[in-house]
Amino acid sequence: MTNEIIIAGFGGQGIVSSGIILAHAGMIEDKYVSFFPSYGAEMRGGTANCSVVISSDPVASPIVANPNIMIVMNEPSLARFEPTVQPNGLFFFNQTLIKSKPTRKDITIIPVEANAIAEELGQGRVANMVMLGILAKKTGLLKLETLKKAQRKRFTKANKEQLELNDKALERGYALL
Amino acid sequence: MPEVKILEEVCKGCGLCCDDVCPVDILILSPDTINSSGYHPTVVTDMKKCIGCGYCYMICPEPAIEVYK
Amino acid sequence: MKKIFGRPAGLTEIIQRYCPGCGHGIVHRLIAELLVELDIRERTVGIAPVGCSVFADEYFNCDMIQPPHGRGPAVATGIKRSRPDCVLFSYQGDGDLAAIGTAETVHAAARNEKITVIFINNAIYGMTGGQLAPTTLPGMRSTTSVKGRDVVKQGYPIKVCELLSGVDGAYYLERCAVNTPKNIIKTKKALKTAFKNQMDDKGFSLVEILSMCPTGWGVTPVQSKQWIDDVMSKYYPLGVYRDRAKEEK
Amino acid sequence: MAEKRLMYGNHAVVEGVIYAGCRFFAGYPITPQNEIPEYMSIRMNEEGGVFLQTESEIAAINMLFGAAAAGKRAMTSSSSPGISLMQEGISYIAGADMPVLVVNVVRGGPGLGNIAPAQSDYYQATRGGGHGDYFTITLAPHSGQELFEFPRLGFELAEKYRNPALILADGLLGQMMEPVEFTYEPIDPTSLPEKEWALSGCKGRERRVVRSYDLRPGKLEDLNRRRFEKYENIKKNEQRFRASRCDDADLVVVAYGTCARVSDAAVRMARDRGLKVGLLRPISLWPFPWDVLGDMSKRVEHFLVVEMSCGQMIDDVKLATECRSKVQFHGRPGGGVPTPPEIYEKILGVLGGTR
Repeated sequence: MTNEIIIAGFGGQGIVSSGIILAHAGMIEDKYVSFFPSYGAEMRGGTANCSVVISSDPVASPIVANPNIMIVMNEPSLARFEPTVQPNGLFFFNQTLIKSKPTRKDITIIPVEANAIAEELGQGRVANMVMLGILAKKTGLLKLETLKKAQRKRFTKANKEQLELNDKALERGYALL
Repeated sequence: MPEVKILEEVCKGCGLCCDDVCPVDILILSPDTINSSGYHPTVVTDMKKCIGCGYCYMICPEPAIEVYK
Repeated sequence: MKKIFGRPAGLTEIIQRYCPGCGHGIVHRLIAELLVELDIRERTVGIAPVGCSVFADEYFNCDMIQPPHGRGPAVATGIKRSRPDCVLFSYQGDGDLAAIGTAETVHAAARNEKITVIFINNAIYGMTGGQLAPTTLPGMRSTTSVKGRDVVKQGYPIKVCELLSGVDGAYYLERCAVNTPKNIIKTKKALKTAFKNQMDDKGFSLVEILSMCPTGWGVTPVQSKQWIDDVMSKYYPLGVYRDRAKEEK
Repeated sequence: MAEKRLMYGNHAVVEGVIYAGCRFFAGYPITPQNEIPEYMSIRMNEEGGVFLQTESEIAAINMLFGAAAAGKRAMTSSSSPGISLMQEGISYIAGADMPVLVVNVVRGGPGLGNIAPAQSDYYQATRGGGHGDYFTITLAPHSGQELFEFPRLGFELAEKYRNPALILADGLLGQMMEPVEFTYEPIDPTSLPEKEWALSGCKGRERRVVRSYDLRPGKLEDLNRRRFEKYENIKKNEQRFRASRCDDADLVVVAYGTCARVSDAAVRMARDRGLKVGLLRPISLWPFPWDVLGDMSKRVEHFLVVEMSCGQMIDDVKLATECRSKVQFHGRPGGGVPTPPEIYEKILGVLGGTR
């Protein structure tokens, strides 16, 4: 089974971090994983996206064109990435910041009040953690505990309070379903 | 008494040492000797005048000049 | 009788293939003398250039390397950074240093790379047959400027010491000549300073040497020596252009 | 178990270089390999090595020439346009028989091209690249793991044969993150033996000269012939490849680097549907694994070459198979990366046409 994931949003929303945490969590669970950032000229436009592959087989290409799991964090990314999702794919979107509605009928739409929940927890930028939490629950792909470990591998310089807040955000996302 | 020795086979006959370099003016390009490379090497006209200043050695690009004291 | 002047042990026994009256031989000998006098021959690595002195790797009695044209300072950097105890000299002509290798020269100076650069300026391309050099004087004839260097079409010469004076990293810059015994004595002193600076771990030292190329200039050796006094050193004034050791005092 | 880290390919190269005992890097920034000099500057500082950000790729490769001549392991990295600038130096280094390691994280070309992954520098890498008769040992990693391991292999081969070695990666391999296992202990640079040809000052020995020229009549011819004897040895000893599912194959896909990993997925798709398809992945691009392909061509009817270019390695496949098999091509130039279904379709096309 190969899961091909794209995470898209603004620079600053923790897009790259989310991708690396997912890949890291996959690695901890002994799966084949890859992470691929959008880079160069594309990065300068303010939008960011990255591809993550988590698979039971060696990863062929780390570049995902048609994800079966999509996380969309902002409005521009909705229009850009909705058409790319595989039929029957999962489409997580950040309802707090995105006013339009996805229109596809052949995919599973999962609206998440990611930023609203993050604000409730006291920090808007943990919205990405909320997303990873719900993704883990919905897909069963990764354990919540593994994500908690993985985020510590990513944020090696963060203080204890921040790491615990991240955990909380993961838990809140996980508990949404 | 200082003495200048010209290594005839090494000398390319450029004449840099002969011009106004020698303060006692005892070096000339030999009009009648010719070395195996076809150059007229420098010769000493009057060794007794040599003061051993080494200017000839200094300007010789090869170096084809030795100075003894 | 004791030999007081003669071929120094810093030179190999090979007879040099330069034209009669060429200044390269004089500079080679000065370097070779210093290798012995400063007792550095056994820890020196010399960089031969491309050009007439391409065979310098046969003439100097020390380890030598032959880099691509103009890249001497880069190769010297690689060796010096790998073996800081070695003494590096990069011997370069005007095409090598001031045309194709301008960037390598300027940046080695900017990094204050602890190497000694010996720059032979004879205002002409010798080995390739007398073409225009970056240092060819305005109006001076070469095989690619047969009517004389036209500065409108061919630009102006590059004054290397003046150029590098604008580079803060350069530690020591001096322009000398080898056309008279007096100038040769000064050149040797400058070269000695340049080597000493390196031995004392001070920094980038470059000695520019106005040198005769009678063949390339189309004159006799004796005329070539005079021309440096009369013409060349007027355009390229001799003297110290940077001496941080003195400035720091 | 060896330590496993999730790493960028470009960072894996850096660790590989450090683990190989190299303490000399010179280079100039160019996308998509900037993470190499960035991370290298940190690591060399930690390890007490030399890191030089140079004025140009030309200067960088010549600093390597100097460092290698001084007997030290030295490496640089760049991407396609920068590698073009280095070709002068690589030619001199090959001509002086010096070992250096050059990493090319290939991007789309020609010219400024783009910064997307490509394999269009294959000719340049495997045909010498600069002027004169010479070759560079060329290794093609296909994963972060190999990006970590190949610097050591590259240095070992470069020193064994006194020849420049090249690692030909691409923007995808450099930019992706994958788990990398640190499979061996780092080499202590001071444990590496002194080279008997290194320039270090002639104390207590004859002076040494490193040069690439010889103007004496006939001597350069002799020198080049001797170098080609060395190349024959390399060809005999160092052909590296991985063959999978080739034993009963009707069709063998030939692909290296990124294309190999993508092709591997396509081959798995084909096998799942009962098609007899295998994959040959050249690891050394020079020497190319001519021998195994030559043998295979005696029983395999079809080869499908997949490259991120308009077709360069296909020439070597054709040379190796000597017209015994049909050689077809699928390529994506200018930054395109093929997908497994795309290659699978091509496989169907090739096999379908023969049924």
